[in-house]
Amino acid sequence: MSGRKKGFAAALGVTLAALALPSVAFADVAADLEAKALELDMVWVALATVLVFFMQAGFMFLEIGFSRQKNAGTGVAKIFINLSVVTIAWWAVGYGIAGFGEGNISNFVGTDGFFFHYGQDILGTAVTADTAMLMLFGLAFCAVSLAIVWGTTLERIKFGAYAAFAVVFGALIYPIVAHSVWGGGLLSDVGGKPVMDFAGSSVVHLTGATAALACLLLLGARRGKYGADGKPRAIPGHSMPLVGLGVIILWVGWFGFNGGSTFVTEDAFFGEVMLNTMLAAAAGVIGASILIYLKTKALDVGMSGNGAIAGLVGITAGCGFVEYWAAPIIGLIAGFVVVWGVLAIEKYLDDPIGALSAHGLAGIWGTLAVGIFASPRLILDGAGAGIWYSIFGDQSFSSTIGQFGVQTLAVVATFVVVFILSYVTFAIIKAVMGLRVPESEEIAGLDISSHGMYGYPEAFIPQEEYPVGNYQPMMAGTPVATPEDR
Amino acid sequence: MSGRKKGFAAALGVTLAALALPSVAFADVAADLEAKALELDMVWVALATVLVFFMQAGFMFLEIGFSRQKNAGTGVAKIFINLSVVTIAWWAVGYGIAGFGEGNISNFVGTDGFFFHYGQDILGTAVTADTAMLMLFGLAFCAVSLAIVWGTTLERIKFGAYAAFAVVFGALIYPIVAHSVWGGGLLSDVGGKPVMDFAGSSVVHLTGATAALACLLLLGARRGKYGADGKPRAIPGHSMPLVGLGVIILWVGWFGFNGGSTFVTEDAFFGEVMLNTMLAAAAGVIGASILIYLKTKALDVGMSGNGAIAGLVGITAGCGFVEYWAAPIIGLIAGFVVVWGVLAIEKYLDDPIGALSAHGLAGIWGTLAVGIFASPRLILDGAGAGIWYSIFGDQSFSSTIGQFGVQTLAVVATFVVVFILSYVTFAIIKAVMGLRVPESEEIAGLDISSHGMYGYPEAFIPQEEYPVGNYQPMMAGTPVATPEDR
Amino acid sequence: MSGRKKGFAAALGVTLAALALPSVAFADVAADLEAKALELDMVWVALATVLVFFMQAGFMFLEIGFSRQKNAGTGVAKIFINLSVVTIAWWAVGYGIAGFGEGNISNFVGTDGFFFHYGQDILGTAVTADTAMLMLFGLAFCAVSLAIVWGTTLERIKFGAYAAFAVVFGALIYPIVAHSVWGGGLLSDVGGKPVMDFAGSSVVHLTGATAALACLLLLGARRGKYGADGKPRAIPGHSMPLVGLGVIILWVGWFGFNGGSTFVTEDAFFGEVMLNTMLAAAAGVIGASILIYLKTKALDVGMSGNGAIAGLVGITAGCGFVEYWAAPIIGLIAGFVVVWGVLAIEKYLDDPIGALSAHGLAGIWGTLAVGIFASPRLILDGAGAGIWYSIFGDQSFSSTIGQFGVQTLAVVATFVVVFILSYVTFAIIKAVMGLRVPESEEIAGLDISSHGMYGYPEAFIPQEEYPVGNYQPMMAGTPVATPEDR
Amino acid sequence: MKKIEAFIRHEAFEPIRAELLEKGFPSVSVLEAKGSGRQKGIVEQYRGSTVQVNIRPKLKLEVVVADEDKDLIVETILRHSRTGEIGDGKIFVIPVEEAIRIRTGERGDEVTQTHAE
Amino acid sequence: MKKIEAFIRHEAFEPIRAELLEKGFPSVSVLEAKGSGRQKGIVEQYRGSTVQVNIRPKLKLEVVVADEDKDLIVETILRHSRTGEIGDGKIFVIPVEEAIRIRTGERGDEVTQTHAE
Amino acid sequence: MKKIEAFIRHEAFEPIRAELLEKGFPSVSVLEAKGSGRQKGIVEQYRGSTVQVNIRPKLKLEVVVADEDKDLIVETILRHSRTGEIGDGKIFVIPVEEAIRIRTGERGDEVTQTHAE
Ligand SMILES: Nc1ncnc2c1ncn2[C@@H]1O[C@H](COP(=O)(O)OP(=O)(O)O)[C@@H](O)[C@H]1O
Ligand SMILES: Nc1ncnc2c1ncn2[C@@H]1O[C@H](COP(=O)(O)OP(=O)(O)O)[C@@H](O)[C@H]1O
Ligand SMILES: Nc1ncnc2c1ncn2[C@@H]1O[C@H](COP(=O)(O)OP(=O)(O)O)[C@@H](O)[C@H]1O
Repeated sequence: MSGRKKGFAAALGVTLAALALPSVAFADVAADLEAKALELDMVWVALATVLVFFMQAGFMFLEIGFSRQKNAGTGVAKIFINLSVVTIAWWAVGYGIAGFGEGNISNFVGTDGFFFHYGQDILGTAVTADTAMLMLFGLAFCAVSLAIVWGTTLERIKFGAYAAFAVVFGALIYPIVAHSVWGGGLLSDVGGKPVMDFAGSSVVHLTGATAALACLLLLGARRGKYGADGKPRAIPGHSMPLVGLGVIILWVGWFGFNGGSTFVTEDAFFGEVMLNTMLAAAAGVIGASILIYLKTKALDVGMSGNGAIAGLVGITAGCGFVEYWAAPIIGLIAGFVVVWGVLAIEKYLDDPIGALSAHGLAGIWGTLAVGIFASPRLILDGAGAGIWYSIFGDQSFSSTIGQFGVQTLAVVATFVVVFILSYVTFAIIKAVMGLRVPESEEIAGLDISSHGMYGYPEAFIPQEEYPVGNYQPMMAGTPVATPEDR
Repeated sequence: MSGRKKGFAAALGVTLAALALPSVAFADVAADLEAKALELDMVWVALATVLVFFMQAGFMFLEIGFSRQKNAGTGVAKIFINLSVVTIAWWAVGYGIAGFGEGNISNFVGTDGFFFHYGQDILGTAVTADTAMLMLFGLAFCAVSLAIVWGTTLERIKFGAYAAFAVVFGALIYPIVAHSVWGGGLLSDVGGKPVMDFAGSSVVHLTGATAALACLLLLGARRGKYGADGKPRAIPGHSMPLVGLGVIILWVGWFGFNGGSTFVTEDAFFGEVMLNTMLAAAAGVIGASILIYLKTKALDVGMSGNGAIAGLVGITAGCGFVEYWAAPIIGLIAGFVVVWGVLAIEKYLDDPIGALSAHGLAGIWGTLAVGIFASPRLILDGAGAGIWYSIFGDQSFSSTIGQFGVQTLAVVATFVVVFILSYVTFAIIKAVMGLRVPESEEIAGLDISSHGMYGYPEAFIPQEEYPVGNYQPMMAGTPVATPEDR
Repeated sequence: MSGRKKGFAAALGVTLAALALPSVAFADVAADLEAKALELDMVWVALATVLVFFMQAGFMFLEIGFSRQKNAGTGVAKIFINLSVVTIAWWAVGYGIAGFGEGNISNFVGTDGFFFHYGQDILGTAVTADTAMLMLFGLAFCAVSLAIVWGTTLERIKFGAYAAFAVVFGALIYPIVAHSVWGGGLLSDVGGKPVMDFAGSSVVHLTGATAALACLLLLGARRGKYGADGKPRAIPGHSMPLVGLGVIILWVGWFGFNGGSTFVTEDAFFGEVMLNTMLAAAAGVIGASILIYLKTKALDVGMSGNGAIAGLVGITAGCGFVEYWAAPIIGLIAGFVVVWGVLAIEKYLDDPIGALSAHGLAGIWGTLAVGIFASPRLILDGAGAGIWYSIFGDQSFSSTIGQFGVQTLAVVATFVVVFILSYVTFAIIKAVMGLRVPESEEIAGLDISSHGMYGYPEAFIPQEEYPVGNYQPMMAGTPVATPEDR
Repeated sequence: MKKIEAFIRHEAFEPIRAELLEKGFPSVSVLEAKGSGRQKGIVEQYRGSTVQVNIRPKLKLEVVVADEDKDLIVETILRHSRTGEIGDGKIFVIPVEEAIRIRTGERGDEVTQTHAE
Repeated sequence: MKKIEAFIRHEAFEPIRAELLEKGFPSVSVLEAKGSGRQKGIVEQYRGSTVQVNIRPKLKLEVVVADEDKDLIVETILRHSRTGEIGDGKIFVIPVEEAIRIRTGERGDEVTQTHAE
Repeated sequence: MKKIEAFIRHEAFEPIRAELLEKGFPSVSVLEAKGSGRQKGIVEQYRGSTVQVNIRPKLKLEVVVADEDKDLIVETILRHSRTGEIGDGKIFVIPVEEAIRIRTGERGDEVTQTHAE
């Protein structure tokens, strides 16, 4: 609440006064309209940014819900610290490395824009308020990608690892990938064809899941996950309602994640993106639910939720490139992929929330699906449409298969680069400070061992030990009228 | 994150270049402004859509909070499946039946727009991105209406019924009602007067509650709800905090539900709508809280929340038609209605969350209240103002009472049509696959019986049976310094 | 969903028709643009309003999470009633007292605008829809300030006190403070210099915390908080996940709280505000986490969350006045302040969620920090920049130190006025109806004693007493294949 | 005096309590227990894996009465807790040497249940 | 040896535990129980309907001691758990035939409480 | 008949249950308990203050068997629950006068565990 409103009113006053001078005034109106159009875009991006930041709560509750009670509090602290560290890392270094500006084209990484500040010259353009808005939107994406990393690591990782990796991830790993696709880097022009990843099936989700895999390989499974026979045993998370909260927040947040990736409101194109997003999410739920039911005769709640996420991850690359009919197909297959992936991976790797499948495999599927379904109407300049349009339309196979190849390359390149960087980083963390808590702390739970107190104290501390007994509603309620004592 | 930004920048560049040619340029600027105005409307609708989809989380937690622990997980899966199925049903069929386009006027149902796709010709207009945005907004409303249906059915319904009914509801039942009022159907012109239901007290809420009643009549009460003496006994839901979460999410989402129903930002009229919404919700809480306190000497938490919802449902029809002073009156009475309704209905019907009262009775009240309080300043073309303005203003009684009649007709017609269609649908479901789980599954809880696992596993599975014992914080915390062992 | 869309389409039609008459049309386009610009502002404010109302859920869960299970339900009812009462109070009286209109300048309180209604003449300007939007935004702020008040009072206050104080706070206390800084009142011009409090570190947060202190002094500590030795004992709240939910909702809501305080979208300035907000929140988490870890060797989850809130409160005054580099500094120090404050205050006063520190001390720090860091580029007309710019820049010390004095005065004046008004109000409440529940009710918990039922019934009511036993999954799951019975 | 300890199903408790109250034995205690016996455990599903639960929730009822009332109590418990399905539980009788009412400090047979005072 | 079983109010536990520790009896166990007796149940409100709760939460304290220590334990429990209001609970004494310390395998009176080793 | 009551660590339960089942003693009960003994409590942190927890979670195992099986049960429990660290717990043996299988009403030694029927 400031005095800035005056400035605005004054500006409008000037506009009106200028009406006396048509030609001058006309240029003013056109310029004003341009200014307002930019503001409208930024309002849209601001809305999207808020939604994407809210997704942090989605990851928080997905992870907490899938953990046991003794590890519920650490998930809260993790999100706080992680989001905070990555914010500072992005502001100081990461945004510069990601280098979204025009001038960065063809570079391996961005070279300017560190310690982001107002008026800063980034390759010839001065930072203004709308630059800040876009930079914040980029941070929200980076934070989502980072949040995905920890899905495989629940219930046994050392807390310090969160902060340490967040620095490297926010300053380097994610920015390198983002630059390569969205910042005019190597993947934005592969022999003339750009990788098409509208909102980041590969850039954000596969990146996060790949780092998650690297960490898991160094960390190992939770105690008790595999029986003496080597078979996986279920370690049920403690709260499906919290899982539900997480999934719905992610789902809703994804409207910002995908819709906001239009950056502009031009032609209300975000409407198409959002409808595609919804259709794929719905189909993802349906696909995953059907498959898990067929496999186990039980409609697993968490798998249903994973299906929603897989559908969303799957459509993330294509949400701005495919027609509506393709979205449910992409989502349905993503729903199958996540169930199949969880069941297959579970045999060897302990991924408590299914991040490898929901973000990794579905991210790969989504990136490739663009090469299958991208509509000629919507593709980027220079890109080829999806293979489908060679089969059922008039696109040349050389163009569509070429694009499919580019999409495949994006997947492979992202996986290899992120895996190497992440593995090295986690290996260093492991060597320097250790990656896994001692067995006694794993048994006791991370809450009490890392944070000094349980996330649900009353589930663990006997009521008798509370400063005030909690259990004696002596005067509460109306006494029952029982037969007179004898 | 796409290359579309370039397109936008280019478009603006053209605009500026055109300044040299005033008259051409002028037409361009006017057209650009019109385009931007539409985009602004769509940004507003997009915000509202996101808020209305978020309401699914509101229903999720309202229902889960009012259920027992053993039925907490199924509420999560229910929302996932339900929202997903209705999405596909709406996209394929429902939107077409709802037929909001001009060309559908006077039809019983819409006849075009099935399998919604870009460029599709819907009665002469081609589908563009903004059509998609509005179609998605319509879906969000349909999903809200469907979510209301299940309020009466908790803790005993077969899971399959959710999916089966969602198909019929999303493809037919809701679209028929929506078409009749908002699509230019029969209720949009009753002898020259349109039904006034701004955001759906009747179309959305009464519809949902009526289907809920139909289902309840076929389903029966929960085991143990009525004692041997036929008197209702309380079956307390397991978590008031989750109820609170649900209510607040619904409350906040309602700003999108009502505010977004303006569709356009013209004159910032949504500001009036939102303020009315807030005033009524507040008064609803106050009304319900006072009445339940007077009746039971206890300020029931859930009833307070029901009051908020009733206030919101009550103002939903009138939010764009009444003055601010009327909103708290409508809300207060809605708050009374919901408490009175719950207490009265409870005697005969087992409605665990009070959906019949909060959405049904309050929806009826809200629709009628428009006939009492609609301001001459705000009414639709051809409609009569509220009766109030005949008593204290200059409106003719014939006009206001006529309008009240139309509002009453809307209530009756909606109830009858929806009840018949829903009852038949549920009766078929019951005949084909059964509507209610066996008694043993009801006792065990739907989570374990329908989903294979509890929603809160640690509340049911003994800690000793976990792969790793959860209970031994042996090394955690500092040992107490006790007197030396003797 | 109304017929208003027609109006809009018609308006645009007129615009286009007018193209034939360039000069007339030109004025039309300019006027239309101005109208659309206002609508865009109001869409922005509407988004911000929704976010700020959502913060009520943040306070709800922060408080519930920090309470014991037996007091979990009352936190829900509290938010409902409190928000409702303050809504009516603000509408009827508070908004008028706050008097944001121009005509109120230099008055002690606003004098017009009571029982807010459409067309109402407020000092010469008629109320329109956009006035309603801004009035609603103001209400959301008032409701936040009120929510802060109760942080110190958990687990022992009489429920009636919430409603009683809400009337006075919403009608008088908050409006007086808001008027003085934002309504052209005494603090908006102190010897020519305005207090700079962009979104309310002092106006909203210090005000709430000061009332919280007044209440606490009259209420006393929870039973068992202080041992026989006078030393504080921990009374752990029951759910860190709910605390996490609360903090994240507040964090996200704060983008609306600070960003919306621009009121206009001009130059997308909200982008700067939002980035500052994020940077400070992140630094707040880091500061608080480091300090609590150093002090106790445990990374307290709640303190981490308090750090986020302190960072946010700290930047609230300065978010529109400081450069990006200053935001993390302000946040970091706020993070230190909150930990230090909680540990220091805990020795004497029982503040279960740390409101005195997170909102009070951090609010003071934030208000003063403007006097240190305010950038010459961003300050209000007539204001002095921060002292920093006298040391490292070209600002005169007389100006910057003068401004620091004004900021200090704002803190002192706010504290004194609010403390006196609140203390008197609470003293009257105490005298008339009592402020604290009897000891037996405190032991039994407020849920059962004030609301007739536990917030978590199954944690207190034995399963055997439920109408239907909850514990017998007899047919659920597949029977284990055990060795044949002998 | 005897202590009758019975492991029963949850749903049997209320009828037992009600009948004992009516017959003049208002004083009983009950504890949550889990047990195994002839009744088998169950296998539950979670994300495609399984967890095997070998023990089932039961209630442990404890009633201390004078020697002569023992049979009446046992009979009452038997009547309400027998379903004929496995998992019905067991009753054990244990000797008690002393009983003291805390409120008054009284001792002996009479304090086990509430008698006229 | 005797096992002293006492049904007490929750708030009585800590003082009892503390005094027993001081007197050289650090070893006690406690279980959550619910019971009825002279103390009546309560009726609770929910959405206008009621639920009747007939049993109240209690703690069950169990202490095994040598025969000669029994009276001291009973006395300590009585002192801290008596409020004079109904619902104070009962103490029962039950014979124990054998006691074994798991850690060492030792048996007999001495293992019931921690003695010098 | 004897009732063997053992206060043990949670992790000891499953191996004990499994071995007893194998040896022909499928019938056991278990209750959540908390206790103190030589094992010390812990101090926990919360927002800079502390809370002292003096009792630790334990399981109370209860197995009723014929006199002659007692030693076998005790031995099995000892084998699986001894870690050698303090906090391992205790075993107590208590006389039982009568045992009744609710499902059938049978009485006597044979009902304590499931025998061929
Ligand atoms: N010998 C025993 N010792 C301790 N508890 C027992 C014993 N026998 C039965 N129980 C308890 O009784 C419950 C039911 O016993 P179960 O053997 O299933 O019944 P049934 O008599 O139908 O075979 C078990 O879960 C266990 O808690
Ligand atoms: N004979 C008994 N058998 C088992 N438990 C008992 C018996 N008598 C009392 N109790 C336990 O003691 C608790 C308190 O007993 P109550 O009769 O209310 O106390 P009072 O001695 O004041 O009448 C009961 O809730 C119950 O748990
Ligand atoms: N005399 C006793 N009476 C009741 N419970 C006991 C007794 N002795 C031990 N316990 C139970 O056994 C648990 C472990 O005993 P503890 O003394 O720590 O083992 P240790 O044998 O290693 O000294 C205690 O927490 C308590 O629950």
